[in-house]
Amino acid sequence: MMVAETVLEEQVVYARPASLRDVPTHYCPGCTHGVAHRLVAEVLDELGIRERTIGVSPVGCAVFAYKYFNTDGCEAAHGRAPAMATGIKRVRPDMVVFTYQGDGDLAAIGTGEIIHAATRGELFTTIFINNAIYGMTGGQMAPTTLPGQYTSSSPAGRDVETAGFPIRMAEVIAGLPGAAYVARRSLHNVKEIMKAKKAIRTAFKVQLAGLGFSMVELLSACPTNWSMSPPEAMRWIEEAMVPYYPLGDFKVAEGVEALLKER
Amino acid sequence: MMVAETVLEEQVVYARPASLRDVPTHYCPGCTHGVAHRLVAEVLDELGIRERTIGVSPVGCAVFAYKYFNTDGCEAAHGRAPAMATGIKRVRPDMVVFTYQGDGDLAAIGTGEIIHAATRGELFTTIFINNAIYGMTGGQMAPTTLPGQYTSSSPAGRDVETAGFPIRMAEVIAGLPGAAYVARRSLHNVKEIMKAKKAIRTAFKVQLAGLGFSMVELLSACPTNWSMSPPEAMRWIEEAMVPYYPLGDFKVAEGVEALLKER
Amino acid sequence: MHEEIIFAGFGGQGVLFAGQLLAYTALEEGRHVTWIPSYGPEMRGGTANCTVVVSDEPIGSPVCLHPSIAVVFNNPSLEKYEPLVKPGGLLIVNQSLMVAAPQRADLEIVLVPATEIATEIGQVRATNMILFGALLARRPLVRVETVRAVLQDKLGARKAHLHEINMAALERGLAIGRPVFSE
Amino acid sequence: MHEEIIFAGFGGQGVLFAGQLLAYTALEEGRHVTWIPSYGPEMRGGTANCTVVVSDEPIGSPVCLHPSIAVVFNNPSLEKYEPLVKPGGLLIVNQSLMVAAPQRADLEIVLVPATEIATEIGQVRATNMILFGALLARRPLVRVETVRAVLQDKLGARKAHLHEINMAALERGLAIGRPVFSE
Amino acid sequence: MAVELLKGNVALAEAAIRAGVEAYFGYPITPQTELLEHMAQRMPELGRAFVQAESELAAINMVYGAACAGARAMTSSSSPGISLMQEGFSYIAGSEVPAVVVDIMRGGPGLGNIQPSQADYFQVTRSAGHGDYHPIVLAPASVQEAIDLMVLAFDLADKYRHVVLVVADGLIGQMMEPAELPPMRPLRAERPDWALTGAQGRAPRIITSLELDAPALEEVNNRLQAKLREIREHEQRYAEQMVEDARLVVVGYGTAGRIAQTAVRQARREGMRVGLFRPITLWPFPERRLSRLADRVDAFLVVEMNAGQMLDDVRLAAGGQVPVDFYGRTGGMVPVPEEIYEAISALYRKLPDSARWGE
Amino acid sequence: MAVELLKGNVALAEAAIRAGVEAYFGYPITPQTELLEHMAQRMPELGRAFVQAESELAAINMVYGAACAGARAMTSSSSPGISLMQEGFSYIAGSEVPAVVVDIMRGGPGLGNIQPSQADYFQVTRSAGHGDYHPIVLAPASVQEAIDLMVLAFDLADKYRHVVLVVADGLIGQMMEPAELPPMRPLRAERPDWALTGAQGRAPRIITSLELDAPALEEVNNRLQAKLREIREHEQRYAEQMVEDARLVVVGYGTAGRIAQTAVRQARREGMRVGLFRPITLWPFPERRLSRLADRVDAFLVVEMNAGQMLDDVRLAAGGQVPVDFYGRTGGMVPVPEEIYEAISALYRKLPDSARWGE
Amino acid sequence: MARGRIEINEDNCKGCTLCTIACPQGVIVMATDHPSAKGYYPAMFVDPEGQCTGCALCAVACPDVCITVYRQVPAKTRPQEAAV
Amino acid sequence: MARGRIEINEDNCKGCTLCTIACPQGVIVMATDHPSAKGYYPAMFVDPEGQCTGCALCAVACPDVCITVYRQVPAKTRPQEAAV
Ligand SMILES: Cc1ncc(C[n+]2csc(CCOP(=O)(O)OP(=O)(O)O)c2C)c(N)n1
Ligand SMILES: Cc1ncc(C[n+]2csc(CCOP(=O)(O)OP(=O)(O)O)c2C)c(N)n1
Ligand code: SF4
Ligand code: SF4
Ligand code: SF4
Ligand code: SF4
Repeated sequence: MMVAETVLEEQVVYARPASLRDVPTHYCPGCTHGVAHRLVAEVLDELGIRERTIGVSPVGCAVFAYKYFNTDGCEAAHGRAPAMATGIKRVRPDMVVFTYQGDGDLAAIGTGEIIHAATRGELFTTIFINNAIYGMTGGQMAPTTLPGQYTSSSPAGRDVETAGFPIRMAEVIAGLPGAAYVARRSLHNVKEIMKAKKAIRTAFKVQLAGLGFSMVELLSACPTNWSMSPPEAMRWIEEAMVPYYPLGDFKVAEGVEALLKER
Repeated sequence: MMVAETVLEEQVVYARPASLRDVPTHYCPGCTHGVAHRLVAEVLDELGIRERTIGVSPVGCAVFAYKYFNTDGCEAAHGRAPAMATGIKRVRPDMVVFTYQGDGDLAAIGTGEIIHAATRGELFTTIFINNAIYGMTGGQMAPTTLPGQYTSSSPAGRDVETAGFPIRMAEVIAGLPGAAYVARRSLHNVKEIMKAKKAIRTAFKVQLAGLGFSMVELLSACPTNWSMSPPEAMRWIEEAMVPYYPLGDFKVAEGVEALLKER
Repeated sequence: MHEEIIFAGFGGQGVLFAGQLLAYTALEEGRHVTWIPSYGPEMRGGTANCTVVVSDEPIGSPVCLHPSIAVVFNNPSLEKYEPLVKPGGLLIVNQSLMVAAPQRADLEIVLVPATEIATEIGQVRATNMILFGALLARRPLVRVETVRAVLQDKLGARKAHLHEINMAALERGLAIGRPVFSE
Repeated sequence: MHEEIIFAGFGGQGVLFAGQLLAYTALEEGRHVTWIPSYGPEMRGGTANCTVVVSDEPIGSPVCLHPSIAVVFNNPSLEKYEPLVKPGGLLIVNQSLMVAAPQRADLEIVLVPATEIATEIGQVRATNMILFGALLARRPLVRVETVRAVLQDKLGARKAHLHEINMAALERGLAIGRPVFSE
Repeated sequence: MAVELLKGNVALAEAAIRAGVEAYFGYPITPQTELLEHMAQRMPELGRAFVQAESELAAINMVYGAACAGARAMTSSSSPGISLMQEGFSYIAGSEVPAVVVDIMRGGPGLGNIQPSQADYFQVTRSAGHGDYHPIVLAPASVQEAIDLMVLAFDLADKYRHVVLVVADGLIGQMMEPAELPPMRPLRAERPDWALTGAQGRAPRIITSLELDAPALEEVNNRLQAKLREIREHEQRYAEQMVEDARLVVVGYGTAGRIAQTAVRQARREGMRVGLFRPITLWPFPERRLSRLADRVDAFLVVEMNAGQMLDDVRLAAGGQVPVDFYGRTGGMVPVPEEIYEAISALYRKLPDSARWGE
Repeated sequence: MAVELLKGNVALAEAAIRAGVEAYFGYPITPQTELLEHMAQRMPELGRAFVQAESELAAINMVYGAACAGARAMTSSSSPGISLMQEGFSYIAGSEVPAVVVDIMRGGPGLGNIQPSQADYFQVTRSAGHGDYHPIVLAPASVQEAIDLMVLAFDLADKYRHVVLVVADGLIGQMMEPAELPPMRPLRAERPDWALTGAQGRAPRIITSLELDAPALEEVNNRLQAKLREIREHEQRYAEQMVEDARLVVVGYGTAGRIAQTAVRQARREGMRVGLFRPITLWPFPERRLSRLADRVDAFLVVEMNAGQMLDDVRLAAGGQVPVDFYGRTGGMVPVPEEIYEAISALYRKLPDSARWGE
Repeated sequence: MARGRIEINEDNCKGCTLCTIACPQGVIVMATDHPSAKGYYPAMFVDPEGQCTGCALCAVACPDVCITVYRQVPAKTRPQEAAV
Repeated sequence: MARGRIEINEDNCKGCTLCTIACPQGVIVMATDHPSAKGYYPAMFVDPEGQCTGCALCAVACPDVCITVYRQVPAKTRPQEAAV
């Protein structure tokens, strides 16, 4: 024997979070819905709230989110997840409630519901997937589709003269008094994914602390409907989406600051 | 004959505008819906557009606006006036189209429609009557009802814990890229009424110039449902509403500046 | 007994309350009763009226085309309801706001200067009680004593001070309504 | 003639196009025809299939439980459709992605190493044409000449360069499909 | 509890409270607003949930959410608002969660007016929204019955995990009538075993109306249809008067049925053998009893405050055996007993000389 | 024009364009999305209005607006989206403006799935939304018929100033079939004389569905009912095959009717005297012809892709004269000819030995 | 200062009193005796001393457009529009 | 530097390639021969030289949670949580 030798042991440093069921998803290759799911699940695990969480799935590609999260869950009508979540949370304030919604769901048909849930300061959390397109129905223009972007319902590129400019929901919601925490993050690379997770954690903590409505908008890839490979899609988020949809915290209400500093 | 004597002649200096029909309205005593109507009518007269204007009435106390304006008009479903106006304007871009909506109509059930009409930059004008209450249905809480305000559906005063804080629509709409001109004015005294008229005129000019969506929010009295005399109601606007709903221009897009300077 | 009574006037004249008072009292006396307001979006400044049916039998229709009694608080209501009252029915008119006297010969008609009297006794809002009194004088649908008790109950502690003046108004109406004086 | 043909495989394998090509060609030859895809929210990475009915008569149902012909592009489709083909029907299998050989004795079965051949001729996307060729070899539903013309038309000027390689693939399929070689 | 003079809308609200409603979500609309207003007052007092929603769409989806969480939840509205809830009803029915909805119908179509009407019959009984189902629909004809049916509505909703509508019109909503409220029930202590309560120590529960696979969705539908058959079997309710020897039976529900009663009594006084059949459940329609009556009466007269909707159900129940005549008023017009009496006697005069089953 | 292989959804869109639609407003939903997408491409090319609305609610109200301005306007959707349009339909009907709506039905209730279904029958035929009216409802069974009925829809809408729905299902929407498009019509040059065009040199025009006064609203309803009677009189459409000597007539519309045709032919081959009756207008239901058939057939078999909705209409038309049997699939299941054939032969075996009117 | 005068349409007036507040000259008062046909006590122009300047502020304030305003202007001069 | 290793669930892998980009060591490559049962060409861990550090970046990037990461840590030491 010579110098002291460290005995090494193999340990799992990354595995599927308990809040995510061990089933394959129906998402397309490279679709970052999967990343968003995982981040939410990790946060539920870390906050130890899986067993008192109720998730509300949208109508959109994430329609089966309830099958993937290892929590109680239900399926809202298109755009109405915030209303459904309101109903749940009002009768079960002890539960943790979240909606998971796409941009057609939240920013088009469900505009009224999300705005009024935020205005009332409903104590649930919304994970908002902005992929600049209607994924599930096959790639039509969303309210978030970028100017000039080709989609199956803007075949000549989004014409801002007739279809208007894309809407920045995080900023709109941040302007409402009932919103306590509103952030935008992106899922296009590992660094941003980690930041996104932190924001999601903050959002759930805001709910747990009863501070008000919380929402994290996540820029997300839809390689299929963007007709891109997954790596191209990630680059497009970075180069085309982020400039229009700046990342950051748009509302940090009183009391949230302290949560942001934790960990 | 002594010094030169000016021969005086009596002339009408104020009379009902031609764009307002000569019929009594159904509004309550002191209700400033009447003032708002008159201002719109005066602007239509002054811009000479009465004969190419189509008005869209809301569901609310102003439901009969189409009977009062001396223009073509129609009646929208509750909250859907912006969608109806979109339909009209898209097929008749040569017409001047306006919606006239209350705060239940525009800021509650019709949130999605107004936000997306503004987002698309629809070329019509919205006159938004914020009277902090649902008038027609007998005085329930509106999204704009002030904190603590007593209404028939907030009998203990609006509780911001459960009902949230009132929404400031002018600010929300101003944040949308398609909105070219967004202002808030009040109708509580003669001076403010005159300013309101100027804003309404600007809004219609913005439409005529094709610059984008335009909206004027008007703080308006509902003496009946506020259980106040008309003069008390005017004071309440000044003392309670204006502090929460600041008056001013919230969006003056490129090209609108010049219109503001005219006359 | 089965009477269909319409109370009609301006909003703010206590029209609906007069009808409710009758309904509450009739219920107290064990009658079948329904009360129904006309309702419209124009609740203020517009017309207000209600129909009360008092009967010894379960009530089928709570509305009717031809009431057996009409109590009209103002001139538009007079114009509207005079033609509708059943032949042989009763018409109580607030004479103070009447423009032209009612014409029908097949009705029992009582003219009551109610607004004047109410102003005189210092409570213009008691117009309704005066007219109600006149009605009871002609058709003793309920007993005055029951009205007194019910009114006390409905006014509650907070408005107890209004009880006497209202009963006084009722008495004035009763006095005027009594056939000997007005026919 | 009345045939119900199912084309089935992964999304991206040209399954739907193969069916459309048959449909367009049959129409060109004056047949009655319907083409209908299975459609689902999972259009990518999921399964894709379509049913083509070619007939001398007006077509009632464009769908069927038991097709007379199935062209399966991958193993899951083989597993799904082998049991469904009508007795005496035809089953064309992409042998390259097959896991276990089909078992039914009452079917005419053609195994075509389509993906391999396609890779070999340098156009993996022409797998569908090879399988289509094998189908035509066994069931001359349409004439190859008409396919050639229709394909040219559908590819248009922009994709004209793909015409020859696709036709070459079709020929390979025809060759393999010819009974003498595979039975 | 004592008999009080109660307004229909208020009685409905208070009855719901006593039946144990935990959450009310609603949006103002005449002529049901007093219901919402009563809830606005009482629910917070009792520490229960009241939310004035931003729209009827939001309201029904809040109800849906609260119901998924196992709470007794309800909303109320009037015709145009009910139209906006159709998608929500369909989701609730497809998910099999209990929900209670009050519809105080008004004149239509479109904005129409706020006067009493029964023109929502089709939209509530046929399948409120898309998909194959019928809500349970209860139609009171008096304030007392409104109270009783409101309580029943919650029980049926829970029992069948289904949407139950209580439909009335502005007349019943606005009318005051003597009635007795039930005692206050304690709130349900336990959540039902299908409810979302957080997956503590158990497998997650899911509530959804989505089933992409057609055979699986057909299974769902088969289950739903079986449930509907069961409801049809067990829950047909009606009231009838003087039908035993009647040659002519007037069929009317809610307000129309109530007003018809006056006319029927009058006809009896005139010696006509007329009876009244008043469906209390509009779905399931009390077809069994009505078919039996069809075996022996000479005619039906359907009276509705619409252009003839329940008429179809009466014709279906009568099965072509007897003539079915119709008298209706629309646009918020409430028929008066006199005109129904006229319709009765006109039809009665046309009946064959001898009664169907002999005198 | 030549026969082309056309996808149902695309054919509907292009047919509408050729019929002169000036404005399309819609929201994506499977299985009708190709219709919207075709419009997104073509309408701007032609300088016509295309707006992807923020919701189905907005879409139908945009149609309402454009229609008020005198334009031929339309939207399209699928079942849940159609539920959301109910209030809008009611306003349009109440205001008497023309509008055309395509419903490519899918499996329900709730979110259900996107497979072919006919479960919207009730919600479209009975009164789409509150109030007393029926939209005109057209149901094509092939791509060619979809084209033809799309053109007819605009003409009927204009003629009657009424809502017209073209209803099909995902199968017809997604299927490609040979069909011929009509020539392009020029856009209407003049606005109709009731349209909102700015009150230039004339009194203002108003389009509204509001009528607070009940007698006046009843007048509106009477006018509407008279119009509906006229439509019922003149617009009943159907197709039939081999009914002349039929003892059993299968009744099915759209896809179900088309598939039934294969089964009926099979039954004929087996020597059964079976015919097919395919309603083309679902409202007005072709009751006149069906009642006449009821006089001489021994039974009807209704086939639907739902749990039995048109069934009511067939029973009403049959008037209790003949048994009406039902075969249905739900949840997006499309019946195959074999199973309909089974249902036919099972019922046929049960027919009385001799035909109703002798052999 | 130019002299003025107003006419009030008593049938349309709802007695809200806003014109009386808006009038700088205090020449509008509310009727107290007989209500109008609609039951309101209308505003009345009472200007025995001719104090009305025709400033039109009352008209601007009136929600029911009941007030027509007249002003004495030099003949042949086009009247200015009201400063509204 | 600690040595690591990953396992890829090939059945769930959809071949998106994002892990190959995320991996700083370049030890993940895409299969090119036989597709998976779902028709995808999955990622494979190919690390003959033991370069994997167990940094877990691949796992963070993977949208399909296919990757389990193992790291050699001193025995008896509690493993650190991944820096996620
Ligand atoms: C009422 C209604 N309208 C439309 C649809 C069809 N639909 C399903 S998903 C979807 C939009 C999906 O887009 P998004 O919300 O952006 O989510 P993504 O699929 O992109 O994740 C739509 C319009 C529906 N199911 N219900
Ligand atoms: C779909 C629908 N919901 C509700 C109503 C009832 N309703 C009529 S007016 C009104 C709100 C009026 O309030 P607001 O828009 O603030 O206008 P105001 O009357 O105060 O001028 C409501 C809820 C309706 N007619 N339609
Ligand atoms: S369509 Fe787009 S959003 Fe939907 S699963 Fe595929 S990549 Fe993801
Ligand atoms: S209720 Fe209010 S808003 Fe409506 S007319 Fe009266 S005062 Fe005006
Ligand atoms: S402001 Fe107009 S409505 Fe009010 S009191 Fe004066 S004149 Fe009458
Ligand atoms: S990131 Fe995941 S799904 Fe994508 S290739 Fe790697 S292991 Fe497969």
